[in-house]
Amino acid sequence: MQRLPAPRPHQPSFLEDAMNHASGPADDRLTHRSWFSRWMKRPELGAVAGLLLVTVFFMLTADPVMFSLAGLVNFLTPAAQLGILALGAALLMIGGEFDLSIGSMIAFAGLIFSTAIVIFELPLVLAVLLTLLVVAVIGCVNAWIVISTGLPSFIVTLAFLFMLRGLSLVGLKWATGGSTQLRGVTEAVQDSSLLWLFNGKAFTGWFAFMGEHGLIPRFPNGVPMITGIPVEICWFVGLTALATWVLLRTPLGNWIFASGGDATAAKNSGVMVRNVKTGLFVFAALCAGLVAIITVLDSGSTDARRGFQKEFEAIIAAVIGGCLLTGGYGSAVGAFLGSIIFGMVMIGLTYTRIDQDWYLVFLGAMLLVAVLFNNTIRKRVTGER
Amino acid sequence: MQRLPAPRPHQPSFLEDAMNHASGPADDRLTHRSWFSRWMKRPELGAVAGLLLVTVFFMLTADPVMFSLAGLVNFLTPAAQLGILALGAALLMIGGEFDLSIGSMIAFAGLIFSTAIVIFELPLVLAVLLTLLVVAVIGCVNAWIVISTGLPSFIVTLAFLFMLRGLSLVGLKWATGGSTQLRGVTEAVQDSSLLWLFNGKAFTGWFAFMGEHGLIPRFPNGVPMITGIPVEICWFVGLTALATWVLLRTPLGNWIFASGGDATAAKNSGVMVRNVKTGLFVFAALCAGLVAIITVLDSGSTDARRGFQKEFEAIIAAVIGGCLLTGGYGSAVGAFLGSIIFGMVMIGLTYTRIDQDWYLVFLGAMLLVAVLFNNTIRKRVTGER
Amino acid sequence: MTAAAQPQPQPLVEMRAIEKRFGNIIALSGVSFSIHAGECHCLLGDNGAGKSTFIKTMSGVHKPSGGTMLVNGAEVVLESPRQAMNAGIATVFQDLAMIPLMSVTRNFFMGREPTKGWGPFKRFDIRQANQVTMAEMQRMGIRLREPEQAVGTLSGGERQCVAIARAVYFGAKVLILDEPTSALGVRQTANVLATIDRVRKLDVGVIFITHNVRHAMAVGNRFTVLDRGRTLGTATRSEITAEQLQNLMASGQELATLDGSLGGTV
Amino acid sequence: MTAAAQPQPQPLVEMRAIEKRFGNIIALSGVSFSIHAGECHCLLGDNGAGKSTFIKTMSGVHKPSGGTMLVNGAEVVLESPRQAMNAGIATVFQDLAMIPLMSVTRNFFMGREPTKGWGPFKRFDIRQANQVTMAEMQRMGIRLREPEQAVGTLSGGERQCVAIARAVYFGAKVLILDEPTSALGVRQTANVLATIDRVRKLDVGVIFITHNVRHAMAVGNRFTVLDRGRTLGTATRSEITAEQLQNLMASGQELATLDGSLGGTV
Amino acid sequence: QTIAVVTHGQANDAFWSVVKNGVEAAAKDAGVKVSYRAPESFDMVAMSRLIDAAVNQKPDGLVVSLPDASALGPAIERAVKAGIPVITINSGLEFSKKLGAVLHVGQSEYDAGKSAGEKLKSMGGKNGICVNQEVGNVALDLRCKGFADGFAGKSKVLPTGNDPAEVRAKVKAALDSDAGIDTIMVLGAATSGDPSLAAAKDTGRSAKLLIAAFDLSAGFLKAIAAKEAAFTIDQQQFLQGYLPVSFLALHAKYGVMPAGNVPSGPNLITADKAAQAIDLSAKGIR
Ligand SMILES: Nc1ncnc2c1ncn2[C@@H]1O[C@H](COP(=O)(O)OP(=O)(O)OP(=O)(O)O)[C@@H](O)[C@H]1O
Ligand SMILES: Nc1ncnc2c1ncn2[C@@H]1O[C@H](COP(=O)(O)OP(=O)(O)OP(=O)(O)O)[C@@H](O)[C@H]1O
Ligand SMILES: [Mg+2]
Ligand SMILES: [Mg+2]
Repeated sequence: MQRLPAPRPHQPSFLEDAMNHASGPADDRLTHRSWFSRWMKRPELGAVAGLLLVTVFFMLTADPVMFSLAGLVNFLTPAAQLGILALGAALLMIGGEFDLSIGSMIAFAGLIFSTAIVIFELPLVLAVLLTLLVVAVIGCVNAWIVISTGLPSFIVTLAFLFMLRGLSLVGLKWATGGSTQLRGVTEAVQDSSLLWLFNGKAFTGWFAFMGEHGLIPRFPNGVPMITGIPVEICWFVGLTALATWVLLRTPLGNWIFASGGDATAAKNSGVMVRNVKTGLFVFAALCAGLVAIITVLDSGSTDARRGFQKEFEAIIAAVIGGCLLTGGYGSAVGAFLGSIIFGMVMIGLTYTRIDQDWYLVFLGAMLLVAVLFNNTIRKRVTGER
Repeated sequence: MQRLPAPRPHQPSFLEDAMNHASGPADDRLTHRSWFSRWMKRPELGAVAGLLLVTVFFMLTADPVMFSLAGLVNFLTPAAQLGILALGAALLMIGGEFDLSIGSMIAFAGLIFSTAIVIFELPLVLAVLLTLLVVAVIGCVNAWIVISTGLPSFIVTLAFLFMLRGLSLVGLKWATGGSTQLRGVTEAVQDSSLLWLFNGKAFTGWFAFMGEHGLIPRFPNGVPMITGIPVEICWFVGLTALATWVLLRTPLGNWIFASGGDATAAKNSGVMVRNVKTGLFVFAALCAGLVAIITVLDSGSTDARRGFQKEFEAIIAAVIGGCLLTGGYGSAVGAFLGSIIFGMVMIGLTYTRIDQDWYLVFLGAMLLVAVLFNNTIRKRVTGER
Repeated sequence: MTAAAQPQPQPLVEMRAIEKRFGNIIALSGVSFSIHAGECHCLLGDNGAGKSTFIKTMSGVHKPSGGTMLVNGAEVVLESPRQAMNAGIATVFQDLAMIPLMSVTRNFFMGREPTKGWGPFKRFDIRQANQVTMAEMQRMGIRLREPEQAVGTLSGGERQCVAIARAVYFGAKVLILDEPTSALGVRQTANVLATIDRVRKLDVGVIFITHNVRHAMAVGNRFTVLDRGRTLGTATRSEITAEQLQNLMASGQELATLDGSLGGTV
Repeated sequence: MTAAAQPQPQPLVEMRAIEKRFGNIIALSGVSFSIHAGECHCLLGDNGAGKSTFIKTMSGVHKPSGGTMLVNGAEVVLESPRQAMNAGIATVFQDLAMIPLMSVTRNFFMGREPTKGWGPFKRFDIRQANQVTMAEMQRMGIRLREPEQAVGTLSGGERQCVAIARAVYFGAKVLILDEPTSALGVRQTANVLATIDRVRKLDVGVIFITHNVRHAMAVGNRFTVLDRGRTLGTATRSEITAEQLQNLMASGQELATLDGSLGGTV
Repeated sequence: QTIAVVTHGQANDAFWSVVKNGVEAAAKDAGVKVSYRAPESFDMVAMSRLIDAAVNQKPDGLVVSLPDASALGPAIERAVKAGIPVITINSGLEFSKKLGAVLHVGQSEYDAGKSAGEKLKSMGGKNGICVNQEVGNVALDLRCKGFADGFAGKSKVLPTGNDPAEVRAKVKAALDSDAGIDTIMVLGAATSGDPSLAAAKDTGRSAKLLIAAFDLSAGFLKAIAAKEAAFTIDQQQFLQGYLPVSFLALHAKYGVMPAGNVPSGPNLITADKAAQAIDLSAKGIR
């Protein structure tokens, strides 16, 4: 057994030593850390490994057209619609709450939007504003109930899941006189000036140019396979950038993390948890409203099943992207990547020879493998345990 | 400002006082507390208020036949099937994990059970054992992945949700040669000796006796309206009692609460968190297996959609009954009451004159009101804030 | 001990007959207390006496079940800790109020982030925040490895230092410290006591909760002892000795037999 | 101080050159340590020195990245805290390892519930557990209102007492206490120190982590000082004075200027 | 050659699995490759993306179901523009031509519902319920609407789920609370047919109740044979899978194509025809 004599003031050798260390420029209590492992520590970048794996899988098994420009746009479009929702869900989850009603809210917002346009013949801008206003109010109500009663948001928003879905049905029947499908939106809005914001494709000029110069693949009869980038992809990318910026670079972001990490501690430190959470509920609702507007304009119709189970898929995408269900941890980029993984797996099967009966088995296995893979890689790289 | 002189040893008046208090029999730091408020603090009894409210609502609005013996049995049967699942889900939630795969597991277990009986012509007992064995293994796999990777159980069991659902479809098509429904179970098992455990009604003798003595309402043609208590209700009650006993009166129960409350703290205190969680996953899976067996025997068939979204309903029932999504808090009786509330609301509307289009609106509103009501009552009674 | 500030007529904060019940549990049954500018008022008492509950009513965490609170002579009802902060009351809670998953810097500035830029481009100035955090922690005697380390991975004492440094850094009229030195090392404790002394000289009122009589005697001007939810009384430094204080803190009950070897004060 | 036990040739537990890294953070870089029956070995050091990390490797919470552990001379690798318990090592962690939502009794007996009945009817004997809990807490100087109160609603010191009482109650060959007195009142502290003394006399080896030199000197037989993940050395009680120890604990860096008024020891 | 099939029905739906079986049988018989795709819930937005994905692979023919012409229109038009022959199946007869499809194989859900309603009315039904296991699924809603219009008497929709216990309890509740109900229209024989029959028995009124269903299931067919149920509406969805694939295969090989739409139903199955369908139904062909 090691037993040193008690050190005395005139034996300061190791004390000196310690102090020298303490004042040295690099901390001796850190091993070297590569920028790579530093990066992999970020919640969002865990999902990168999963995305790579899924991409490689489809590269090997799917029709190569999947990764042509047209194929990319094809699977990125649903991924973007899901992704916009997932962003709202992810921010809310980071803030420590759930919103299960966003799926039904798509149907409800779709109802409001289409009736505004088709039945009340409002101009597009007014219809959009009205829709967003309505969903924002619903978001506020959700938030208010959750915050003022202290009930789990799971159960409160679940009630709204049912109620909004039911109201969409009732409303649709009322608006159409008995059907559950309302059509005719496309015709009603076709010459609105702001339509390009929510419908169609962006950068069409550019794509036309590329098409002319043979940079875009064509169908056998010569028609170019894509004519532009669907506007939802632009929204998706823009909102991801915005959410990332807010989370990482603004005080509000700090408050969101704090509210989700420990609401009591955050409140005791002076964070206005109520306002933050209300804002997040409204943001999630607005995302749902935006998706509703985009899909209604895209399909020209709405029905009572729109957005069915989308809340679930949005949460899945956020979790794949590294958000914790318990709150306080996650990222917008993670939700972005998670949505792409999910969208790719969902549409990718079409490009393979796998039988549709195996779709769900395949979806589940892909999810599991992707998540396990990114988890393993991250641990390997960061040395975490 | 009050300023007392510093107390000295010869001025022990208030010290004495304090000590006298300390040795008094009743603690002066407690106000009087009625047994009622004491009871209302129990997580399960919160749901009682919700149940009462829902009952009163239907008493007032629904056809009185709803609360006849036959009506009770009618809505308690689906409630019991849901409830058995909810018990598994509730225990698992108290232990800090989710199992989203239990709904799909019903379909998968149904497939195993029916093929065992119809295709392989195994006797009932063997088929039951085989089914339970298979689901238990799946539960173990779930648990093993969750525990050894540290991934959230939400995402792992979600993968199994998809995979098991997909496998059920593939398996059914294989077993039937192309159909999604496998029939003929009833015919194959009709003279098994243990059938009464999983099918039909219990206490038939007793009900026959009551029927003879006119204690049971009859149909116009003289047949008594019910002939026994469906066996799933007996299982439901029995399992609730068992789960309650385990949770509140055994060391295992303590470990379950501890594992869910804070897995690290529990582990550091010597609780075998791994084993507890594995056991809970297996229990939840076994509950799903039991429900599968009961429903297959009840309907005589299984199909690829069995148990669709039941995992969700089970979690809802558990949460209505006071389980926390974050783990460590909840009760079996709560899940019991939650299932009954859910079952009652689900079936009850049919007994009222309310337009069925409003079904979902009503379901959501009832859930919300029930939960809000029990929350308010509990706070009022216990003085909590 | 320098400058045992003479209490001025108008206390910064005054609490009158504060009561607090949790359900059927009575935590405070009428506690009165005041704090003046430039003094360090020690709040002492046995475990479970109600000290933390009391300062939590003062910092807006709990709403008292009874009693009134006066800030600068005006009656106020605090609705949230943020209101208390705006009224100039900064608190280091016993449980520290930190988010384990967040980095040291983000915890340090939680709720009061420094920004740069303007309008919609106003953003959290992380670089400056990191520098301030490292510097302030160094002042407390803690050399952080990196300001991005999650608070959950800090040692108990390091974490406590973050909480104290945070409260002190933002300045306040009243600084409440609930057992700030409990997990601290020798050097860090000395730093905290020195800090108390320093801010007191800047006319801040400090409320200092501790179980260590020596720490209390080192910096306290007045001493209030709580026992089982009630005050046993308030004394100034000149009126009381360490032994008397120790006796009061133990509610006069017998101390275990090791007493002698501990030299009277624990 | 009675019976400063002579170390026997075979230590109960010996740790050799323990290293521990968390990702790229080095928490321990080669710490050796031993504990004998009947002694109280104090583990001292600055905040963040690695004391808690070290005792966590000893109690099976962390697996060391390097080094070996010997129990009664045989090399062991602990896979879980439960294994450490079975090997006779009981620990009071700095974060107490309690479940806030559970009652005091349930926390007290967590993992080691007393049962009555037999076979499938064996059940948790709650009545007896409640009695034991109330009695043991009373012994620590805490009078609980009721054993069903949730631990999360206890005061900091009350909670700490539950953790200590629990570790002591179940008996062990080695008792590890990580800053057990940090949140305790005067009376409770005296009780804990007396308890350490008592169990030591029962041939239990006690590892006592503290920042209070006076507490360490009051009960310690040997003192090991950690600094930045390394040992500065081990000394017996007779080899060292309180001042020297204090200097070592502060890693020899300068103390703030209040020193004088604190009478040398904090 | 490859032929792509995109429908709106889930793979595990009893009805659509028969369609898929038809598709596969035709592919085997005609010696072509097929890919069958469907979204996992009634989701028009996802379905139009699946059509896009199929079209991207430049198949020799495309078969789509058409429950929402405005949502799927652009995707189908894109296929037509790319020169891919399109056949629509199941619902959407009225929009098929407009979108440029060569022909339609199927039955209008509304018409089928209407003829069922008329038949039940002629059998003496006055007060009916329409058991809908997936409210909001436009195809099912149309069946109910058609039923209501054809039935002309008192009728209401009873929303249920897929769970047999729930369907049974709800149907029983509906029967118990309204003694006047004499007709039950079940939208899916496989999911809610048997539970509805069981519920009718539970109430002790089965003799007086008219029970009819859409689609086939072995259990329900047995009940028809035993006269416990009135009839079921068969739209012979096997044909909706088989015919378009063979048409398109022939078209790709020889350039031939029938000139008009093929109505695959409605086909009323009553007691006399039930027995023969039972075995085929259990195998997923009818
Ligand atoms: N939320 C609560 N619910 C119920 N009882 C509570 C709650 N908070 C505190 N108490 C009780 O109030 C009493 C006072 O607690 P408090 O935390 O104020 O003590 P304290 O003086 O700070 O003790 P310590 O020195 O140990 O920190 C304790 O007995 C505790 O059990
Ligand atoms: N899980 C972890 N991940 C990363 N770093 C850690 C982790 N646990 C501890 N550390 C680091 O290891 C160092 C030692 O921590 P430890 O808790 O052992 O200190 P301590 O000596 O107990 O300090 P205190 O007296 O303040 O409790 C600290 O600097 C801490 O930041
Ligand atoms: Mg306290
Ligand atoms: Mg420590």
